[in-house]
Amino acid sequence: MTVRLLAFAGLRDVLGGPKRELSVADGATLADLWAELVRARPQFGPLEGSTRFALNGRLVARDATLAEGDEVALMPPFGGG
Amino acid sequence: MTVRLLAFAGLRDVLGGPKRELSVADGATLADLWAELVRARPQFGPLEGSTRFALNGRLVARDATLAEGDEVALMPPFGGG
Amino acid sequence: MRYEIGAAPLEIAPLIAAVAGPENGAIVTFLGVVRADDDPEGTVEALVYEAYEELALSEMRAIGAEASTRFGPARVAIAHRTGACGVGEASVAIAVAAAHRAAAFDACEYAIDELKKRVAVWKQERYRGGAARWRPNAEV
Amino acid sequence: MRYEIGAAPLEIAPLIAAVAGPENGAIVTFLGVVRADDDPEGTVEALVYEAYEELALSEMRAIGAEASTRFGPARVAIAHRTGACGVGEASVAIAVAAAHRAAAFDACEYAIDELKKRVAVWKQERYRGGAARWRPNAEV
Repeated sequence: MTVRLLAFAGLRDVLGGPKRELSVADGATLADLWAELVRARPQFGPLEGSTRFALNGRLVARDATLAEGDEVALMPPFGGG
Repeated sequence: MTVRLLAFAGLRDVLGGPKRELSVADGATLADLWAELVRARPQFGPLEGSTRFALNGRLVARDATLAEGDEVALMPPFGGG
Repeated sequence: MRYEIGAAPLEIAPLIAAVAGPENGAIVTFLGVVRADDDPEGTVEALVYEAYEELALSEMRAIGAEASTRFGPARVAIAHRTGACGVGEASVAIAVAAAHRAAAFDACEYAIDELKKRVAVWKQERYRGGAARWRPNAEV
Repeated sequence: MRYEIGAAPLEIAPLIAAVAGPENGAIVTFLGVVRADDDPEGTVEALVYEAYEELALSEMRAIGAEASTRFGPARVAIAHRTGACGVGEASVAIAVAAAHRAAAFDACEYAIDELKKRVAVWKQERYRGGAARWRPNAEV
């Protein structure tokens, strides 16, 4: 199945753009998706601890399960204010 | 000698107006002036503990000595803000 | 630094402009607003403020300087209104700018706390129906 | 309650108007302003903010509701800017109204503290000379 990736700030540069589609196995979790990203671009590896995930506009933990068409946001530490 | 009295808020009503001139003995202190006021208007008596004094625009203690033409302000507890 | 007492309605924007500066990353303001209080005496319709201006202004300046020394450096502006303030109108406005936000919050809260204790301003509550009463701040 | 994210310059007056009400005697505001900082990287010329708007707005709403529950009741308005903010421009504005001042100060400080930790906004520092760097908030 396919999910839509959004990446913000520094993670956008690592992803190579603000949006991308990615194919993942049925029943995949965010952790599986992250592993896929690290395989494709090893620069993601050291960013694992600091990255937060949102699924369809809500913050979620990385054991969240994905569904076809989900919007997954990759977010580095916040800098607002 | 003569000093000018100012009275604010509730103390103005007790003084009978916002300003008055008062004669006091040479070398009189604010405490002497207050005693004079209490003699003239006994309603001042119970207000002694809550009244603050300013002399020529500065807060002072009641042992301050008066001079001819001084401006003495009688001030009840503040209510600003 | 800007310290004012007067009958005109208070505006916060000029106070913010007075304290802003390229070294200050945080601006905190306080507005004290007349509430529609239900006292035992009745419903408050307006507060009427009176000041001993000379003394009030010098104490406001002293409070601003203290706030800057204790928590800052900070830039402080304080304005207090005189005359009748209806429900919803501001009676006091304070703006504080500092490099960082903790100092700006602390200095602004200090300024309003001290103003209530030390600045020569009085207020009379006027109630619906015509009664009125001088109302001092609570002792702290 | 009013929560906004956008590229227009921030104004504090509409936020104050959004939270004011006859039951609220105290309004506290916070403005975060771009400072002319001298970093090791150079002199900051502008901060460029980016937001994940949907998530940022829902978290701003959650923070406002928490501030009201913990310290209030209080009314809260928060606006955050996106895009380039030059030195002296505000990047975030918060207004909080409550019955009394202690609650308004506490709720406003809570709102900005939580915003920095939890709201999906990022900033890039742009230095004189053209260098740039994403700058996360300090962990608390």
